[in-house]
Amino acid sequence: MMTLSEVQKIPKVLIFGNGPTAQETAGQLLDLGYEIIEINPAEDFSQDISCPATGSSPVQDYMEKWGTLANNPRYVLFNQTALQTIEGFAGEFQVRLKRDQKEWIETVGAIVLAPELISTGRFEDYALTPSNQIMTLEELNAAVCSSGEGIEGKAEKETRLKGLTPQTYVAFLVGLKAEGNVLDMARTLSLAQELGRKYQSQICVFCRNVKVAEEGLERLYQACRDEGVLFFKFDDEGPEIIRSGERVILHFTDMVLSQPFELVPDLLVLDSVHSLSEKLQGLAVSARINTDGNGLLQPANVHLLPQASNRAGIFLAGPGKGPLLPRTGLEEAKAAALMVHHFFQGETLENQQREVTVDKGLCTICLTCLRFCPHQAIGWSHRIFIHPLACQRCGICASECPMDAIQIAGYADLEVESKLTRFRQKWQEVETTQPKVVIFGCQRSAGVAWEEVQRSTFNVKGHLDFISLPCAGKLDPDYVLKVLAMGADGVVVLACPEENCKSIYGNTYAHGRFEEIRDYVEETGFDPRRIRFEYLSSNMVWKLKEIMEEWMEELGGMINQQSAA
Amino acid sequence: MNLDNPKVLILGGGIAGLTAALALNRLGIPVELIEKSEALGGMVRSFCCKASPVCQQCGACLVNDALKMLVGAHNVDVHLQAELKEIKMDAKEFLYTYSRPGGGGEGRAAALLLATGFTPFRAEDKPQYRYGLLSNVLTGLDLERQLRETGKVIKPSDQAPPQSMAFIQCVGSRDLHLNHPFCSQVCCGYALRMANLIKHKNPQMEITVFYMDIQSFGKDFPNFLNQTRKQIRFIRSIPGEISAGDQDQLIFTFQSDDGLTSQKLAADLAVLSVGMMPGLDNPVLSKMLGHPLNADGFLPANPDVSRPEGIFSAGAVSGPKSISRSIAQAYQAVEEVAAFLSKRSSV
Amino acid sequence: MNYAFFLGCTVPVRNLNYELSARLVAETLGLELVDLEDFQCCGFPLKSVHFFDSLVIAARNLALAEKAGLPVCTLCSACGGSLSEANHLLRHNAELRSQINERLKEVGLEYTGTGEVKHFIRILYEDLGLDRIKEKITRPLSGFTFAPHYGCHFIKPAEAAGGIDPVEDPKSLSELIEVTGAKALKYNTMLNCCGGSVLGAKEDLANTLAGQKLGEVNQLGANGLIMICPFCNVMYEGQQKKVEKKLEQKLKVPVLYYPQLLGLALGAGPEQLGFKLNRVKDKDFLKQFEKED
Amino acid sequence: MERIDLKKLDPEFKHRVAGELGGEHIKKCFACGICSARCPIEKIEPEYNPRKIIRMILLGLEDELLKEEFLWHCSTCYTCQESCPQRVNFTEVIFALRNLAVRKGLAPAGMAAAQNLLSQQGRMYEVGDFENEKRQEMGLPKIKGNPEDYQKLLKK
Repeated sequence: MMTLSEVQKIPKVLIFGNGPTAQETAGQLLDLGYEIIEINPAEDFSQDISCPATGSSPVQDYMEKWGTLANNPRYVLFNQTALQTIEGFAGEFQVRLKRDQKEWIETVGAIVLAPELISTGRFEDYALTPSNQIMTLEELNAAVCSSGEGIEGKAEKETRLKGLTPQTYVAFLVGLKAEGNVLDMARTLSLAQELGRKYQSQICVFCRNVKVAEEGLERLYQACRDEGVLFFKFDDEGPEIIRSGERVILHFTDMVLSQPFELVPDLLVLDSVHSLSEKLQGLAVSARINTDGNGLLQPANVHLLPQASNRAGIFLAGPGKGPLLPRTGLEEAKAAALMVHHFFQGETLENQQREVTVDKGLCTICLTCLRFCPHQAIGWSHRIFIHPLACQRCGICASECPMDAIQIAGYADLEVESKLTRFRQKWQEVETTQPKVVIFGCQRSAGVAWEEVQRSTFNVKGHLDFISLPCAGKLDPDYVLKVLAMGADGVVVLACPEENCKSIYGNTYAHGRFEEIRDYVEETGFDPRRIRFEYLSSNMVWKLKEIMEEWMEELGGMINQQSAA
Repeated sequence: MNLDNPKVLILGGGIAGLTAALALNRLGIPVELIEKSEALGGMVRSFCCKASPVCQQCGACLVNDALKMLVGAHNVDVHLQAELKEIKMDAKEFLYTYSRPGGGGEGRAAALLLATGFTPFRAEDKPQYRYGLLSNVLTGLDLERQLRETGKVIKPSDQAPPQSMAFIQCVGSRDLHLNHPFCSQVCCGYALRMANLIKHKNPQMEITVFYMDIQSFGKDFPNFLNQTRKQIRFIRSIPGEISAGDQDQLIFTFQSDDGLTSQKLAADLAVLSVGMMPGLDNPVLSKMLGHPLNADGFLPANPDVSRPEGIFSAGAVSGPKSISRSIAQAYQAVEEVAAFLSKRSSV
Repeated sequence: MNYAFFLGCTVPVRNLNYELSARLVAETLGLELVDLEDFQCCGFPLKSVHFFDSLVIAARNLALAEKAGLPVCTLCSACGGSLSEANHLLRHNAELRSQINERLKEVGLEYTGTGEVKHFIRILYEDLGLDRIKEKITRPLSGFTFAPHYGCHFIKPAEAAGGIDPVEDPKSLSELIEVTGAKALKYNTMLNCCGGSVLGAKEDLANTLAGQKLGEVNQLGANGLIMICPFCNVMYEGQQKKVEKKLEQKLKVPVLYYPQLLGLALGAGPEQLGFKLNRVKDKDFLKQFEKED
Repeated sequence: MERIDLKKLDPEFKHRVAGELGGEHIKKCFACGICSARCPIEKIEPEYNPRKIIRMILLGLEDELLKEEFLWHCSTCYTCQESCPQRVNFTEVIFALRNLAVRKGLAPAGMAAAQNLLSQQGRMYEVGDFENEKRQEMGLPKIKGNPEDYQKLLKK
């Protein structure tokens, strides 16, 4: 492992994004004294913070603050610039950028990805084409917001709403083709209210669920109903769309009256599919930054909360993680700023101070470790090195390494070996027929449950010892075979539940290896029921007790029967 | 406390307070944390793991991570069973005293972080659901505790596992009659996750969810809901009452969403998804700090609400919030404290 | 403790036993019920036809009581409901109040909102209180069980009815029954509506609703169903024969007003309490009180 | 059922009901169904369904609703009003709907009779000498009719 002295933390932060979250992150980090390079893929920053400002956020103060960012000497802005690639490790990333035809590299200590979402209208889903009568939520939002202020281009946007006069009907189709989200609903509610008041039109909102799980939205929903907005809810995809020439006819059944209706709206507003830009999705793949099931930033793993990615030094904030209200994006901007501040000036966490060594003599540079590292913390020049800031000390590389060349201080193979021999001596001294069992468990989950069980009273039917692993992924098949050879009657392997592993797949690796071990021992005639694998989180103490009380008893029965036979 | 090494007072040792304490400690800023109950971890300590078997991102295990890391945090000093007695702001500093059994203490802090959390809605205030009268009517919190302690669901009436159960959403929330016109944001989350967990443990269990609008939560929610709809019956209607059926069964009377008549459903167990209501000591805190309450009775955190300088907040004290948002807000609040302290020391 | 005694339309003509027993009980317990001769209909029947006019009529009665400086005591829950709802509405709606006073000018009255409206049972329970009543009990009715019928307008809408009882779990009438020494029955259909206001529109529907309670009480075999409103009395006593036909089962549910029950416990005889007007009576229960007087 | 064109209905009906005494909160309803679930009349006569009635108001089905006889089957027991989480005060809404029906001449016959009785004699039941004699026999005070006030107050 390179030593901490060999690595540096360049006090520069690269922020990528074209909206409020990116700007607020920049503002906060400047306040904390950092140098900022802000990359905006678009021409200028989107202003949709003002409308709908559900829940009050003083728009003017933010606008003014962001307006003054450029005067700060520690702030550099490149707009209409693309993020090509990210190389290097936490503290020293080489980011390749491209503007017009010019390409160059910036070296920064940390990166914050705070992109806005690209919204493409669901015209195909509804087999419709955009027109003055059919537009997306985003277009209507821009038209209504700007028609308020004097931004040029208002005239053109205004005409699209010219058709709206009293007693005209506006239909919103939101969260029907796919389950909705709180941003689209917040926009729909505030637009419904605004159009209702401005043009006295009868607004109809078609949706599956009215999303009100944000401060102020339930009151806004109630205000809309008070002002006459009608809500039609569906369990499926909602109204059937029929085209007859220019007219679009909605056929639907009102769920409360179980009565078929039809409506030819004067304005039809569709929601959009929200996604990352193609470019950014490509970057995530190339830089091996994990995304979630929908290709949005930050996978569904609670250990990454609030703004971490699977790679140290790279943080994620704002709508890029999923549609959210502008106000929440500002919250995440500050949380991301703190995580950057922690990275640079925070005390190194105790777990991160462990030494991880690569024995040059054994290492054959087969790059297995590099391929298996979930945190992209391993590099090689003429030899393998593990980057101390990027490495999360999970140990997956150590157990995958065919040559056992990698050791983690506190969890080295020799240290595990010495624990096992101590268990053997203990078992030899105490002559008992009761089962002798060793548990291998992840320190984050099984370790916590084990400590809690130690503090409480329970009667375990035999001898039980616990070996803590940095992550279940550190489990080495040799450990299990050795401990069985040393006389253990049973072995338990405990890992965090799937998708709950801080190192992404340490738990499923452990399960895979456990299956291999069971096949080995089965061939040798060993009763496979004497080794057991369980997914267990830190608050599943009841399951640990179940293992210790019921399973140990069964194991006792098995041993006596076997020794009797 | 000298000005160059300012201390922060945190009220509340739940997930938000703990996360904030650890984040401040990591910046080398000393913390004094006052917690009313006898243990840290707040409400999240009684929540169960909902992996079924895949993790459903409820975040309940994160409080254990925080407690584990707290052991190593040397300049966070915690006082349990402690309550703030009085607090004064003078010359950019909070002077405070707190009481606890066997003496209290006093101190000075440069900033105050409120993380006093929420109180669950009292299900007795919806008498038509007969919580407390019919033993098989539970609240969401009761179910969390059962699953947390035993990993199993049982009917309190006879300790036997139920064959059928039904959740009722929005109990106490979205309720103008009780003056709670807000969504508690977390109940759809905990109800559907526990429903999936219970269905995973006993596949033959019939589970029904009575709702008005299912709220999105976690990542990849559309997919989550599609899977859940395959094994759990959803009825878009809130039952009017729960009455006693025979052999401890419960009768739910509700307006059916596919016909035009009211119907009855019998189930062995009822779970009232109670919402997040303002902390009981919010009014006292509000008066003590000169920090206005919002219309729902929470201590609002949005910046345009005038509150004395140097006061920050995180978690459910400012409104209903999930575990993940409480953690994000703790980070946000600590960032604001760091910026506030750096600005103050440079002035 | 004196009150303007509001009889309404049905009590003084069709339910003399209710009025008689109430006056006797009031006198025995030291309550002074002042008859204001100008009191007329409370406006309830007009609410469905013309809400505003019913408020005018109700406000007129309230204004009369305000002039006499007395809180209003009502026997009928419908009157009680109509007057207290009007009182609550007009107190909180200044614009509506001025429109009402505009109309009242024609009869030289003005509604100020200073008056209060209380049902007779509520006066017994709140103003008098159980202890004072207990002192006056000379003949406890131990060994008998009576089923309380709260009715709807006595406790609902909670906002206007002054919240005497929690709407889902009322106690007042049950405790008043138990203060007489008798036992108050707790039964499933206790909070049922009598269906009185539907009688005129669709009798069969009203009878079905009333039959739910009569069926259960009959099956549980209480000594009687306790009424506190002439509307409910029409359904449970007046319609009992028809409900019997509808349920196709024999019904023998004695129906009596609460003041009649309390009167017996205070020592009065059935004759003084107008029991001869009760159509469904438990003759052997009453017989024990006859021989003394 | 044949399909109804939403545009043929009257979107103003809900605002008009909200303008009636008692109907002010009609638009607050979010169709949770608690009122219909607890209504004693709906259990006996399913045609009378509070949630359906509210929905007909909101969608503007004025004529279809006001001619319905079940509007007069509500027993005004206020259970819906006490349980409604949005304080729609549906019992008051029923009174408002009945007023609208009466104005359109759609009310059942008996209703007009009540109005006439009160405007003539100020009481629902006539109180003449026969009644007062019976009252005196039982020691009860005489009742003096005073219809003039009512005639003045209720003159059309």
